[in-house]
Amino acid sequence: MAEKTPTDIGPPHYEKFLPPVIKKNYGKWAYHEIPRPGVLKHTAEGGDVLWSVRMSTARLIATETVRWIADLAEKYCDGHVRWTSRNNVEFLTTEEKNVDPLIKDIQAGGYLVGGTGNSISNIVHTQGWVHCHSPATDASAIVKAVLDELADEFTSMKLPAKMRIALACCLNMCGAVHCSDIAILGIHRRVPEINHSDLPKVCEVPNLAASCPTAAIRPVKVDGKNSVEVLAESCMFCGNCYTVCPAMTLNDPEMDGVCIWVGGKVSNARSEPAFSKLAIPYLPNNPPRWPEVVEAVKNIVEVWKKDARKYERVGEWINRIGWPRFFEKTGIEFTKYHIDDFRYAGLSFKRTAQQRF
Amino acid sequence: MAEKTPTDIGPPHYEKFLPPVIKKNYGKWAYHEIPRPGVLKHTAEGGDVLWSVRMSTARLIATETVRWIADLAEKYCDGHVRWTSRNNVEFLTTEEKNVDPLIKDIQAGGYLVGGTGNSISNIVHTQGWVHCHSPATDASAIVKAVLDELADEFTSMKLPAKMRIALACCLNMCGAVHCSDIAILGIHRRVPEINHSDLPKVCEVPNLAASCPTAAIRPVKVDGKNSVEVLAESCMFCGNCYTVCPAMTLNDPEMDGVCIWVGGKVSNARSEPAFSKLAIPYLPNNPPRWPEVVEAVKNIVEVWKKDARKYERVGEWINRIGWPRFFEKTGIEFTKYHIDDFRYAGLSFKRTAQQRF
Amino acid sequence: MAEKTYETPLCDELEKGPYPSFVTEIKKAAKKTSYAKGVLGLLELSYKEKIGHWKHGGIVGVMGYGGGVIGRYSDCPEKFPEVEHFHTMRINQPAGWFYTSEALRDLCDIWDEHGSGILNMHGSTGDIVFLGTKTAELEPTFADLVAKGWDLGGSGSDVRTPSCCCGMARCEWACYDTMQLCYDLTMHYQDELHRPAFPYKFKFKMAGCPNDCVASIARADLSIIGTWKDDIQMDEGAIAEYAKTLDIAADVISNCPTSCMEWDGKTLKIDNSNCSRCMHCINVMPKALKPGKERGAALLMGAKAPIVQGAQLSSMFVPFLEMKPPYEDLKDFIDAVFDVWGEEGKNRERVGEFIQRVGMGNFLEVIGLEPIPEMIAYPRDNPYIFFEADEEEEEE
Amino acid sequence: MAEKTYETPLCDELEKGPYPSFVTEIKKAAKKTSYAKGVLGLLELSYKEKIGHWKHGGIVGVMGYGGGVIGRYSDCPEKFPEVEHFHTMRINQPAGWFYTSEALRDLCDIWDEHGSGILNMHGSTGDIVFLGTKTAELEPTFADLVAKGWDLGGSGSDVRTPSCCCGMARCEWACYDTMQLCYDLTMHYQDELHRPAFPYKFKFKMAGCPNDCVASIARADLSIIGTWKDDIQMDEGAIAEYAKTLDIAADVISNCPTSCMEWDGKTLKIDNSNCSRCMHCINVMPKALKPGKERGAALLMGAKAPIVQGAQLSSMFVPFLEMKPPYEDLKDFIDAVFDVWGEEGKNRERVGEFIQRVGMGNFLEVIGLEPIPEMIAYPRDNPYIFFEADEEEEEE
Ligand code: SRM
Ligand code: SRM
Ligand code: SRM
Ligand code: SRM
Ligand code: SF4
Ligand code: SF4
Ligand code: SF4
Ligand code: SF4
Ligand code: SF4
Ligand code: SF4
Ligand code: SF4
Ligand code: SF4
Repeated sequence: MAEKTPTDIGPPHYEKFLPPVIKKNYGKWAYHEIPRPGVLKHTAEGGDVLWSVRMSTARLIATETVRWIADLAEKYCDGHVRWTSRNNVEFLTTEEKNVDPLIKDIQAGGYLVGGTGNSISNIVHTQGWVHCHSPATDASAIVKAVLDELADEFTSMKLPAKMRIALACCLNMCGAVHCSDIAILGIHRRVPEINHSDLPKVCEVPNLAASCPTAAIRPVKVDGKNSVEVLAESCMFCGNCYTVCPAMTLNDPEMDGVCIWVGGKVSNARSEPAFSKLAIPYLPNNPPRWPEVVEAVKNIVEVWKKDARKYERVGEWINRIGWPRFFEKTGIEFTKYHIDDFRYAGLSFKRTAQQRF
Repeated sequence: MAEKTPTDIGPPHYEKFLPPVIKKNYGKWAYHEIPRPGVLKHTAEGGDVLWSVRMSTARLIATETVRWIADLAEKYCDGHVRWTSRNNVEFLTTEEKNVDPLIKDIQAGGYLVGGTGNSISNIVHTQGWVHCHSPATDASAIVKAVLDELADEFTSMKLPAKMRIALACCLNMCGAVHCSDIAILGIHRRVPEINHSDLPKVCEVPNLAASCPTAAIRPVKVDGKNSVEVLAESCMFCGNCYTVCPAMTLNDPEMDGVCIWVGGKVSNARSEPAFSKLAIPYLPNNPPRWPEVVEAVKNIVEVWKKDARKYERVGEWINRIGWPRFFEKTGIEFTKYHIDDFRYAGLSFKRTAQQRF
Repeated sequence: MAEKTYETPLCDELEKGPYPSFVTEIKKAAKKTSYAKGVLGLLELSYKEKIGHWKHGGIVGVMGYGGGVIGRYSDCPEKFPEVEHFHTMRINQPAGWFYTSEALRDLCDIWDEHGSGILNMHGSTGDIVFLGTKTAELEPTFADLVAKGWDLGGSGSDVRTPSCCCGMARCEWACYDTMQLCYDLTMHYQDELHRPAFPYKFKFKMAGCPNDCVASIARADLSIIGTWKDDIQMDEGAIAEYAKTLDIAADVISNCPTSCMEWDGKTLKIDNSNCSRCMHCINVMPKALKPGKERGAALLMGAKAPIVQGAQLSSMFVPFLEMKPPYEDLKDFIDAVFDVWGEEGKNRERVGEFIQRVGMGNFLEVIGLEPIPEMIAYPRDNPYIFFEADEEEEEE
Repeated sequence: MAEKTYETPLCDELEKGPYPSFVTEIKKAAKKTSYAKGVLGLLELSYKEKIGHWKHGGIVGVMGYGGGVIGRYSDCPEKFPEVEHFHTMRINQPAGWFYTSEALRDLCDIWDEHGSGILNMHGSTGDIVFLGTKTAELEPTFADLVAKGWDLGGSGSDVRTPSCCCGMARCEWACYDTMQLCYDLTMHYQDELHRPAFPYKFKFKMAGCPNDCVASIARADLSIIGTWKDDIQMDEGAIAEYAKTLDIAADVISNCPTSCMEWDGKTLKIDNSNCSRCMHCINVMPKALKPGKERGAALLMGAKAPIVQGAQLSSMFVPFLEMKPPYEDLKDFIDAVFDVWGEEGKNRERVGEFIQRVGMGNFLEVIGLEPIPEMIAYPRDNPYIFFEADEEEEEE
């Protein structure tokens, strides 16, 4: 430790980790098939074949499990394995005969095979109560509870289209939550509690006041010391003040909770990428398994599954049937909170006499 | 004049002015046909027929012409006539045999018959230099020059769809200019000239400063008197300050001019109502016949006429082919001014990888 | 009147060409009135100098009214004394712009006597605009108008002259009686129309169906647009007739925005539960298709021109309301809006801007309307929700 | 290490059910490390109290770097002394997340020795996240990582760890070599990655085609998305094969967003000049259709999460750029952006927000890019144009 560690070496070069079949056929893949859920078969121009077996994980993973994955990779894939952009594991083998035994071993280990094609893949999520300082809800627990309920949709491919669910535990939205078919978002609902004695020590009042997007924070003197006050009716609980200043806490056991968003997407396939829109403004935090949230997500998945046409992502389906029908079919209550009143508000009003009865 | 005139009597009741065939068939019309340009034939459920002959006017009209219209109405329509929402005149008769002679008389008087169906109807416009105090351009002259060029499209029905052109002489946009297939808009391009000696007498500085949407106006003292200054780089020449305060003039012979907008619509038919979008940021004021403006409008009409599908309004056509093609096909130059930088700017950026080559 | 006639070579250029010329109109009037001579001269100067020659505003009017007259003074009265004053008067048009020759002559007589003999038929809001007279003529003109049964329209921060499409008078698609409603509201709100007491102007426009032939959705604070709830009426025989000359698949079906129509070459099917009442198919086949029988209107609110925060289109508030006199529900709605906007609107804040400032949700609460998804194009996509304290309490 | 094991009835509930359980993972780690025991205990408390138990931030790191470590302290160290410190380290993943078993074991060995034995595979930005250790272990962990060829990723106001889809390694649609570019940029911007000197974070993500399997358009300041210029490659035989099992009309043609495809039951025609490169038809018929041969990438910029002014998606800047090492044009573009945003961006202002603040037109001018209509969804609809003085001069 006395010696200075070299810096700026960057990550290992990816080539070191590529299986030979990939090195050989790099950029020369011809097409792929999905012979069964969780299994991709890529065929190269020259005829070489690569089998990928996709396995679920909780993302949060013990070294013991990673070592077990390494073992499986060695057993079936000459040590080659990768992770996907949604935290699934992919075992890579050229041998079709390895596929079945590999799957058996995976399942025996308590993990699932699936997440391909028109399925629900892993729920992309964030740290929650496991690590972060600003969560309005937990991440991993909700993800686990929801996916337990929807595991069948991970291991099969019976949906109209891909279903991408994501969770973020606060409005910072680590992850692409804002463009998901269904997004679960932790949300605070009370005005920051100000620790007037710490505040002058830990933050600068002008910066803090400037951090508020609605100008709800005003400098005041409290007991002769510099501090701030929050205009309650101007606060929409975004938490930006807390990011800037630890003396402004929003966390609250009873007021925090979860909201649900629908209809976003990222791909450019068919329709353009789109933001998710508010479906349910608030559901309570109900650990450890958040039954209200699980129910809400399941309901949306089921209604969509039944009603959507082939290849219709959630947002594309809603665009076809219209938002009034979405609320009708899902039975979700429409409230004034659904109506935008932030920066672009007016643009989301229905500016046409076109309507269905 | 000594006696007080009664007030609040309201307009005459419309029933007094309705022809008998309308009174009889009020709310009982079955269908209409457009047997020829400028002629509507409405058939009632019971079989009664009403012929409407639509005639152009300049909107600005002499009593002499109105009396002539009254004469014609008496000659052919038992004195019944109406104006349309786009300033055309409609002669109303039950007698088919009156139609031809009426049209001949109208044409002999120097007026046109047309404006129905898929044609260019009259250009809705405003006061301009004839009457208003804030125009950046004239209204009536440009309208006359453009319609002279496009008169054939008024008297025939050979366009893909209706074409609604409108003109407003300043950003106040009296009329539905902002939702027109083609809009011609007077625009200022220099910072208000401040009359510091009048200013304190004719306006209140705080109101004036508050009137500026970009906060470009700041209170200052000039020669000890209250006045304002304008931050040149923050001014986008909207003229709101002038509306509030006559001491802030924007009119300028060389800097004022016209911009051209396309693709708006009002009806809910097929697509939803839509705003017009900027096509040409600036064309000079070139009285009395504004050849650059005439050319620009004609070009857009012609390209659209050639390229659009049946029933495709300008905006619907552009939505199908995409804006890059619109600029390509019309040969209009795309500039940084086309890119929105006002309130909703980001939303008009191309937020997708979908694109044509 | 004054003798002087001005040289107007630039104006004269505008007498050429096939479309009716406003210069020709002014010249016709100039045979009778000096105002018209003056304005032509002044216009010539504007064309020469590329700039307007009217001064800013000027408050003039008639006794008892705060609106209806726009004051106007030339900035070069020394050159054109005829138009030193050139005020316009806005005369409330009859609903649907129907006239008799007699009524037109009454108006002409009055204006030839008291003013320039030039009119706008009509102003953009819909009024008959008497274009140009002097202050001293305002009261006499008004007295003569009233004597013949006419009244002034709106200007300033008041209810502006309502206008409407011809509706049931001449159109088979009118889903409610636009002209009757226009007249009714005009009479009902006479006080609000003549005596500006609002934060800013308020415009009503009524269209009988979603074709919106008065452009109400683009330029009325309250746009009342006819529509229907039940199925489109179909006449199968007439459809068969159209099929002979019309490419129903290309021209009708493929233009239906909701793809709710089917055509197999023989039978036309409409999934009315998905029809968005856009009118296209009805427009193309007026003999075969008609709006349904359960008719009424949608109320949309908030359209305006761009100044200051950008233009707005009206947006949906009430998807369907039966439109029967005395229109009590409608008037209750309007009064609720006037109450809150009249009270809390800022100076020069249109109702559409007001709604955006206070938030649509809050606005609905105050006027007592349930929020429904029909009011929005899509729910919010930002997570900045102003949860309310009392509601939160309830939920615990 | 510490002996204490906590009762965790609530956590235990989360071991039930078919999906892999993070609680089970933590318990596995808890067999080896006290950190894992502690975090489980603390989590149990959070489930009981419905609130997090971590304090705000804390600046810790390794020598020579300004990023890569997120400091974290428990707010109840008296109850859970094992996690009084619980910092995470972000380790820059290999491009495309490919590993060998050996590499994985190296990482596990290091983390079992120095930390909690819990990882995130991977963090939302793409890093390998070592989840929880104490300050004193940071330098030793780092030294061991470097010894095995690993380096830290980004955090704070720096270039964040770039990430990419597997691209040419395992996908037939990759229009450029995402992994190579990812590695190249990561190495090229090592200084910017490790030493925060920007107004705020800057993220790169590379997707090989418009399917965008790394969600780059939603969450990268610079989204580099593969595309092609020429015609979609077609294999007629394979199309005929698909036609046997696939309803090409319904599943392919009618989903084409530009309606640029025709299918008569036998021949497939694509009007490539109207194809918007959406990928749908290719996705559905991977054996028959392929992106064209003239391949490259589009550069889109500005995506971010909602704080503060609302979320943004990246928007088009360069419709097409060939993507060949050493990627000079791309780096010139990036450097131009870093220059102006680095200089003029406000504190905590992402590049997308910066562009909106200064105006896209002005921004383009500064970075030296021509404005083109491909950059916009539609031209401005408000008339508030900031005409520039010098340009006006020119026009006279
Ligand atoms: C492995 C992975 C890339 C990686 O480098 O890790 C990947 C791999 C493939 N994607 Fe993807 N996609 C991967 C994340 C994504 C994402 C990003 C995300 O989910 O966050 C998207 C954007 C999702 C969105 O729009 O919200 C994505 C949108 C697509 C699409 C477009 C789907 C659509 O119709 O909207 C396709 C096309 C298709 O599936 O037909 C596609 C197709 C594919 C193909 C078929 C490409 C190929 O030929 O190899 C691969 C197998 C897909 C499958 O699972 O059925 N991939 N794909 C990612 C797997 C994530 C996982 O574990 O579930
Ligand atoms: C007379 C008038 C109403 C009035 O009370 O004055 C009127 C009358 C009719 N309109 Fe209109 N429209 C009239 C202004 C409008 C306007 C408003 C405007 O132009 O400012 C619109 C909205 C335009 C827009 O979207 O920007 C309008 C959009 C329509 C449409 C929808 C067109 C579309 O496809 O978008 C129809 C349907 C059609 O023509 O098939 C329509 C249809 C009709 C019909 C066929 C209705 C009927 O069955 O009687 C009438 C004859 C139309 C014709 O001229 O071909 N009318 N119509 C107005 C004549 C104005 C003129 O002199 O040109
Ligand atoms: C006469 C007329 C134009 C015409 O040639 O037809 C007109 C003329 C003026 N309008 Fe207008 N507006 C006229 C219809 C409109 C319309 C169209 C409509 O009503 O359907 C609009 C757009 C819709 C709207 O209300 O937003 C319109 C939007 C404005 C505005 C912008 C208001 C806003 O909220 O953005 C102003 C500025 C203001 O009020 O200060 C304005 C202001 C003015 C003033 C009073 C100038 C001023 O700044 O004080 C103009 C007097 C001109 C003059 O000297 O004659 N005028 N004005 C129209 C009224 C005639 C009539 O009563 O029939
Ligand atoms: C670890 C990680 C979440 C995870 O569980 O995976 C994470 C965790 C945090 N993020 Fe994040 N962000 C992580 C990916 C993201 C992403 C997704 C991405 O990079 O693709 C986003 C959305 C995209 C974006 O950049 O906009 C994201 C948007 C934010 C923001 C909002 C930034 C904004 O401009 O709106 C903040 C707030 C801030 O920067 O002050 C934030 C702040 C934070 C902080 C540092 C909390 C804070 O306020 O200081 C979190 C530390 C949590 C902890 O204690 O571990 N994090 N953060 C992700 C990084 C892991 C990695 O390196 O691989
Ligand atoms: S979403 Fe918020 S609470 Fe969750 S990890 Fe990111 S910053 Fe922390
Ligand atoms: S939570 Fe957001 S809105 Fe509320 S005071 Fe803090 S910064 Fe302002
Ligand atoms: S558009 Fe402007 S200049 Fe023209 S009449 Fe209206 S307010 Fe006057
Ligand atoms: S013209 Fe508009 S932007 Fe310029 S100073 Fe006046 S109010 Fe402000
Ligand atoms: S708006 Fe409808 S009802 Fe009124 S005239 Fe136009 S088409 Fe007829
Ligand atoms: S009215 Fe419009 S939406 Fe309804 S069936 Fe006809 S075309 Fe389709
Ligand atoms: S983004 Fe395109 S190239 Fe990359 S993995 Fe996905 S489908 Fe393949
Ligand atoms: S890529 Fe998309 S736009 Fe192009 S032909 Fe295929 S489906 Fe149509």
